Amino acid sequence: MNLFEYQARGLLGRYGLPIPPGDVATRPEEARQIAEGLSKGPFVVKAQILAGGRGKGHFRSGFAGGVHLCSYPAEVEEVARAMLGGVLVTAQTGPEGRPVNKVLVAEAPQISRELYLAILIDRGRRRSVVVGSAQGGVDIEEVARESPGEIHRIWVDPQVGFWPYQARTLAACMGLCGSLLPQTADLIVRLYRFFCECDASLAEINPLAVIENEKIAVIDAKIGLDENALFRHPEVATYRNEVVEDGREAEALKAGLNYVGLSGEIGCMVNGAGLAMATMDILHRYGGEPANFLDVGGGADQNQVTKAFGILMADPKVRAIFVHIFGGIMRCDVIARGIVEAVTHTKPKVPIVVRLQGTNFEEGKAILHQSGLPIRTADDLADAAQKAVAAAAETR
Amino acid sequence: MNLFEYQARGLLGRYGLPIPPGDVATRPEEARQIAEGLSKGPFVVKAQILAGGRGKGHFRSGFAGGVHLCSYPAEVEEVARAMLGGVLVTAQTGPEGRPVNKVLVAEAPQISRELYLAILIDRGRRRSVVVGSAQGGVDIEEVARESPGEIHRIWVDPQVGFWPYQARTLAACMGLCGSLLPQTADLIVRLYRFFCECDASLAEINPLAVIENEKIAVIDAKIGLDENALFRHPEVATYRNEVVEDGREAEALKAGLNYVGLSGEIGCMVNGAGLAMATMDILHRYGGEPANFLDVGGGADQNQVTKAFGILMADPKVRAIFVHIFGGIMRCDVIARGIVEAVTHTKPKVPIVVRLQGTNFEEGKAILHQSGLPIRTADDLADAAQKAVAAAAETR
Amino acid sequence: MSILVDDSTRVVVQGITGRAGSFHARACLDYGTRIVAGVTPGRGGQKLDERVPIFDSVAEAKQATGCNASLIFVPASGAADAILEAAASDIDLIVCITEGIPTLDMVRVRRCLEDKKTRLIGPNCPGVITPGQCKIGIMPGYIHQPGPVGIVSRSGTLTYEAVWQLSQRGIGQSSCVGIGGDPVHGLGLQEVVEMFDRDPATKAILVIGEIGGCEEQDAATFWKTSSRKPTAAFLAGATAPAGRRMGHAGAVITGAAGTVEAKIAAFDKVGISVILSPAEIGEAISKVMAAAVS
Amino acid sequence: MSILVDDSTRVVVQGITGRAGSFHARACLDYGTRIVAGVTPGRGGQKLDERVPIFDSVAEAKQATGCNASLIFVPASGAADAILEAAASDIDLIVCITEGIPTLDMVRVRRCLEDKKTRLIGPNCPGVITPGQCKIGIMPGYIHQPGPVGIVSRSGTLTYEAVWQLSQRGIGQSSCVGIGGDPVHGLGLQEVVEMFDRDPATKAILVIGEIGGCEEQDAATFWKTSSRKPTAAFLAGATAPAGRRMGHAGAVITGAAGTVEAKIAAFDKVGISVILSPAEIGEAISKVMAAAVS
Repeated sequence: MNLFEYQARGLLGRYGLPIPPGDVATRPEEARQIAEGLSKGPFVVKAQILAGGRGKGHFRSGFAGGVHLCSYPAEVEEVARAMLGGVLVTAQTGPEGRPVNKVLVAEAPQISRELYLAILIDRGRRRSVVVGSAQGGVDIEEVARESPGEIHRIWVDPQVGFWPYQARTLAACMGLCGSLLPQTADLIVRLYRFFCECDASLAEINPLAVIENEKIAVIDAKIGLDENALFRHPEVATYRNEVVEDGREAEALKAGLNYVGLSGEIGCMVNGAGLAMATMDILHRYGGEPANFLDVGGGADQNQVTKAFGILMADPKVRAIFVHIFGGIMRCDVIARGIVEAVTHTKPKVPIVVRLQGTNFEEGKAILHQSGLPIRTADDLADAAQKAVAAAAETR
Repeated sequence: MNLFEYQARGLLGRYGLPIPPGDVATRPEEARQIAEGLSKGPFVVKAQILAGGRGKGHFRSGFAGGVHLCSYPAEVEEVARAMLGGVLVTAQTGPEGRPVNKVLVAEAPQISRELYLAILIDRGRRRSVVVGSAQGGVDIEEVARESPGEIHRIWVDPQVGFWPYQARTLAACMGLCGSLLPQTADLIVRLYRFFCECDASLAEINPLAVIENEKIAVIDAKIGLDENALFRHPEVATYRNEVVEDGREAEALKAGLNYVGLSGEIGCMVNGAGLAMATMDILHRYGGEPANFLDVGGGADQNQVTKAFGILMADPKVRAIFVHIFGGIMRCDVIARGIVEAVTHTKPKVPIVVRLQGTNFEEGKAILHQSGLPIRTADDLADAAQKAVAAAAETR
Repeated sequence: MSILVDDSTRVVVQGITGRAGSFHARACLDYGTRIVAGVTPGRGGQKLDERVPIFDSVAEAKQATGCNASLIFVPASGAADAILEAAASDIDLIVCITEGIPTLDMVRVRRCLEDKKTRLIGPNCPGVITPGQCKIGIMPGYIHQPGPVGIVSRSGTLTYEAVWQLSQRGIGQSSCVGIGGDPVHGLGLQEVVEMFDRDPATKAILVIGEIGGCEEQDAATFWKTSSRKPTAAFLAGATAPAGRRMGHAGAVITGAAGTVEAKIAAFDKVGISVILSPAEIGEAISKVMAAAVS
Repeated sequence: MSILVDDSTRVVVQGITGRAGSFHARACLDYGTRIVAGVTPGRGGQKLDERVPIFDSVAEAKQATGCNASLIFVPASGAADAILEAAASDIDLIVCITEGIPTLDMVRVRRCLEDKKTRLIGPNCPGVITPGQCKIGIMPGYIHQPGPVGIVSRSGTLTYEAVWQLSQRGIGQSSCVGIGGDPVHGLGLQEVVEMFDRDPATKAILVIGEIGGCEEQDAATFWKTSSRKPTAAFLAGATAPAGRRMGHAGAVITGAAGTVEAKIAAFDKVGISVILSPAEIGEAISKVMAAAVS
């Protein structure tokens, strides 16, 4: 679960990381008030979306940039007005962009140096790794490619923990000395404590900056939390409701389904993430484009199948529905009954292609055929995918 | 730092350990009100002192027992009145007893089984150890001596931590099964978390009891906290002010001196704990009895020496003062000047014996002699101790 | 012959009284697996279906039944503890089905297992099966048949599809191992491939990978330096969108290794044929086996 | 000859810019100790008294100066970290003077050191001295003189008293080690006794113990099974009341093993003469040495 910048600031602030003062606004007047309450300008106004590249992005309205520097509170209000309610398109959002419902208003200190700091899980080494670089505020992937020596890593043995001396070593590698060295080491230790205590999957500070009077400060932070660990963090689990930008995803979340909206026209419903990806892959091979990724999981019941249908059909892009179930624990006859019920109730206007395989698949197919509903079935995967692509083409 | 039972209950309650409801009272009426607020009797009233053996103790007033079972709130008030303001003498308090300023009033559930549980540091193995026994509510040292097989221990590797399965293993060794097994394991896990997070040195629950409806509950708890770690626990550091029962110890604490009041007549002031103990030992050899243990530490200054003098002289038992300093970091001339100043200002009515040895001891002795004050000096330790014992005898 | 499990494997089911635990314990028993014990703390002394004795702990279960493998259905919040409990009793093989275990729990678990000989499969996996002998997991047993192909997979239902395609063509499996989809898990692709390589009953290997991580590349490194059996691979997620990842930190550690393209390139380098359509898995295995024979 | 330190020992002082750190670094330098570096994070590049270079980390200090011992004056809240920093740089000997380190910090530190060859003395100790060669600690150097007696002690000023009594009688010391009074610390009585036993320059051993713990008993166990040098022991706290904390956290009586009586009994069993008065330490050592010669 990725957090908005303003949420990340709130969490890191609790751990005592130095962050320029500011707050989040949902109305332009509020943005101005926040700026008026800050001790000094200039101010920065940042559109709150869950995607990077905001600075170089543009709004559908034509307004350029999701990050603006302002000298006066009145200017803050003006910029906030241009952003709020708009849709921001960046290199990472895709052409559909993301709606901007909140802006962050904060003090914009004078920056003399930009650094990079992150903590994440290294899957290969099976432990967390603290990453630092003197090259911050830029595309860190490029730094990693072009000058790998500029990226410094400390892997943390979970049994030993991360000690301040390691933080000082990293800070020194990041080119810090004098009073900035212990300051930054303290910041890294706090970030690591946050990472562990909150079960983060990613904590990235870019840039980490040296500002006026040789102080270190968090200028932008990207935080991902481990969804599997939310059960032990009720205080951050509430962020969940705020971070879902896509309405369909919110619906799916409520139904306990794993859904990611995409831009194609074939609505997919599959059990298992690997099979769901393979299904998308094969649709592609035959010239189709999935409208979504939807994994109903290994133990989905009739009720979830019905809800999944509802979500697929509510998507105006969808021109055909492809149900692909390999029955293991999940019996195909149960799935077939769920499909029949869902189709009977919701009377979809697009063709439906179903492939059932595995446990009780014969019985499942029989139920579909006996229902008399306009459901197309297929036995093998290639056949099913071709039928789904053809069905979507029909209704175009 | 040992905590009162009511403080221990408060801390353990924060960690979710099951504790019969109750509260602490400083007035008899308050005790009654607490009992009235509890859902059911019988009630237990327990004198709050920092020593064991309360049940079998007696008050100076003649009232017997520091722990009483009561059936009605009125009885609770009566018992609390007999205890509050009294002095409770138990096998562990010494004949002088301890003042009772607070009583705990709590529900007294029906107990069907008494168990023992503790966590402490095993110095020899250099790790914490979780100890459990089916034999609770009794002198656990006796159990350890008589039937060592009844004491079960799990040493915790600090790098691996303490896991619930280990708690279940211990609970099973304590003879628990059925729903009591996971309940008790959960309690042990919480106690361990408390132990680590609060830097405890001892967490002892005796008895841990099986009460009505097969529930597990903490009936009495003794908690010691690591004084060295209080700096990182500001919330419990405030308990410190409440736990000092002895006025002289409170004074010493304020002055940053390590003081323990004893019952003899020779006031001692020594630098270093080992030397202080050796000084007490040698006084004993020559028939003297120390009035206290007072370690002024390795880096005490003139000011602390003056304060230490003040504390020694405020003790009416003291019939002679013995200053014993081995100058290492601490220079004997500085100490001598501190002594001269203190004696000049406070004009003690008891003889003073001083042994200075180590750094600048010649100069220190010269300062004492030149002061013209009635200070007796000695060169070697035996001579000094004999002089101190003799001095105390003079004034008897 | 097979890897990891066979008809002598004696299994304890941790969390046997839960809904999933009892359901799958019965399914494994029906398949012929020797489920010799169950564990649910506080339920010691009871029995499942009057045939499988239940204990309060793995230690007691092992002492009483000599179990040497564990199948875990304990809920996510207690699963790491359950794994360590089994490891503390020196159970040889732990198969953890539980999904949703926090990643940092698994980081600690893996670190603890470094000092042990216990092998872990999963979590969040379908388990392991040696057709006709022993099924420790949640896969539908009937789609499998004994034979020469060793399957190792990061996926669940996609593996069933692959097994189905093989069995339809009359190609049986030596063992099938679903290693699980979580970022930090037990046995890796490479380790299972090495086991198949050493197993005389395995004549060909099918690898089912997916986007993310770099286990496929690790396996490729192994092939580079060792003689090997006929192998085919399918990699899911070629068309998955690059994800909603926000930071760049992941790429700093693994670079582009997580993409299907990078994985295909690594396999190409060592001459492993990558199957392009998930519908052609059975056919591809037939081909590599036929090529090896000729 | 000596144990632990000699005139080739190269010392870095961690926390050299603090009040105690700079004071004692100078005192050690004056004694002749080779203080080759200091460490204070953020003060790298400066010098102490224009002679001792200061670094940001132990790693840098070691690389630049080849230091092989560390003397720590870092405040209690950061002392565990300082010890681990020195250990991570594979410093051979760490002497930690800091008092007031939380016990659970030391539990973690000792666990980490198990995997290392680094030796720790302290914390909350006076340090170690080899008279005439090297002083790494806060003891007054001038009271010592080179000679045949190895001293190991759990106490501070009481050790100075013992040294004083020896030097007054013209009996010098091979090395003196104050192991510190905290419940969990580095080298134990027994380990230092073993070192003295192996050191050819040490002809007799003086042990200064106190109430609490069971290190004296451990040392007694060693003597039981090994040949040994003339040894005398003094044990402080015979008259300390039970169960009251007497300053050293280690001096809490934790059971029968902690009492002076129990320790005396253990020493008696292996024939070690226990000195009954702290005024007779010098005399007692003279006697055991004379007895050994005759």
